[in-house]
Amino acid sequence: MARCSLAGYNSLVTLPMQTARVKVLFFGRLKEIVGRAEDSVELPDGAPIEFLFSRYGAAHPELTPFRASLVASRNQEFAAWSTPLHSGDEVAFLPPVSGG
Amino acid sequence: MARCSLAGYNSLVTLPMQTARVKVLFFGRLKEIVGRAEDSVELPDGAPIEFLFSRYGAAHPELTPFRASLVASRNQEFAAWSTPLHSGDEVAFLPPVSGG
Amino acid sequence: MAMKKAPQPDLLALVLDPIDHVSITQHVRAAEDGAVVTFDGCVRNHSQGRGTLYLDYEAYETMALAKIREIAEQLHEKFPIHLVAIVHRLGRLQIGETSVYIAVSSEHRPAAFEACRYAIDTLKRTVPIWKKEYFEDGAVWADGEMPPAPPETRAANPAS
Amino acid sequence: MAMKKAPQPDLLALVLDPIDHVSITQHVRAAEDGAVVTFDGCVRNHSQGRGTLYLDYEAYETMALAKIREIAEQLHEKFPIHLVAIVHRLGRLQIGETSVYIAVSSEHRPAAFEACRYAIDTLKRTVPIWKKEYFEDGAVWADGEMPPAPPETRAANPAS
Repeated sequence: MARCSLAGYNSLVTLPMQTARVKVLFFGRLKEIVGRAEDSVELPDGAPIEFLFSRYGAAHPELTPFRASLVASRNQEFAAWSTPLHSGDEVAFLPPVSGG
Repeated sequence: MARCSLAGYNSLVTLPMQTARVKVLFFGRLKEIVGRAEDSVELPDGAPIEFLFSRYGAAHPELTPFRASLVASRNQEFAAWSTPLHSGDEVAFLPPVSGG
Repeated sequence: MAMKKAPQPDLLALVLDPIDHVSITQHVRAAEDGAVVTFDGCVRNHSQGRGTLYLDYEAYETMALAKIREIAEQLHEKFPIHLVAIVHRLGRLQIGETSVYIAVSSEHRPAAFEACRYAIDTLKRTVPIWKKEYFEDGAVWADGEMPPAPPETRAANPAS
Repeated sequence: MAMKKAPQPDLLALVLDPIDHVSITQHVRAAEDGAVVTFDGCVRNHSQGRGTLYLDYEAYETMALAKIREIAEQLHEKFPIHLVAIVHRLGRLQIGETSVYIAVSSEHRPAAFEACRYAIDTLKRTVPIWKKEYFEDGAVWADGEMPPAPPETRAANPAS
């Protein structure tokens, strides 16, 4: 299965870019900034979580300062920012937790 | 105030030997051996707790093997076996504690 | 296929209603146990010198429950305990109400103490729950702890 | 004479009736507290491989209560806690019943955990209480712990 690079897909490849639809969740302060608890977005298949966050950062610059204090999750597991995303994945950006 | 030696009082001293009346308490196994929870005894004033225990040991030889595992108390405080006793004191021989 | 081992009847839950300490404690307490240790996390009337009015707790519920289940599994692996209950409340909590209640039973006391402490310490670091504190003069999301994230790998490696 | 400091309203008691966990826990729990840790010592249905029928607890009551008060004082000195309750039951206890219940409240959880653990560990070493265990085939006084005794001095020195 062909995958695109992050910068775009290779125009020499004739297959269309594979896209992935993922669910994105926001909590706490991030939910207040983005203005929603849940989103569904399309992105290049295999794009890392970091790529997805950058997109939200572009739309909501107030998010960017939080990046260093966030942990990402994919399908309810903590995940590295480099984790590639595929269709059906559920991603969340988790502020420092304060339960208990 | 004249005090007797443990072996008896000095017959050259004309004062009678001072005696002390103390309350003695038994718990757990010791209470079963001695057959009573409480006793009131007279002994030479200033005699150490050890002296009192030896007396009970003479009357109840089954007590003697317990000596090494007992702790003594005087007036509700743990006390060295060498602690001297005086009238009104409350003494107890405490088996290893097993509360909780 | 092997039969699945019957699950331990631990009590692991996120709830909206007030936490019932008695029934949760009874859940873990059996005739074979010599010790039950409980931790009750309550809403304090103050935080960092400011008077608190109330708190709102929210969670990434599916993940929070999965992480709580992981904690229970770890307790059974690490400590000779019998049963554990971990119940966290969500929504608006008033002063004095219980936000989290943990009960651990064991034959001997060290395991119950150590497991209960491990449970709340781990919960506070790893379970995605957040609290917003409301004061007379405003509200803030509480400072929290960074959960341990997996190490980064090289940027996603496009397959060819 | 200096006014005596008002005593901490700690709850320290020896009781004959079943222990009421709820009221004891409520006793230590206040709006300023963020944590309450409790220890419930229960009568196990077995001891060293033998089935237990019931237990009899007896105490040197005046001294036991004095030692329990000392433990409470130590807790307040050693840990930043708010209140403590230590209640020990005496007499005949059936399987599953609580023999000792300890509750400690504090602003932050480490103090409550450490104080509660310190309290039961110290109680088990220093408070003159004994239990006799009844089995189907006999009864024994439980193996216990030797309390720390003051060092011996030279044999009593007769004054002249």
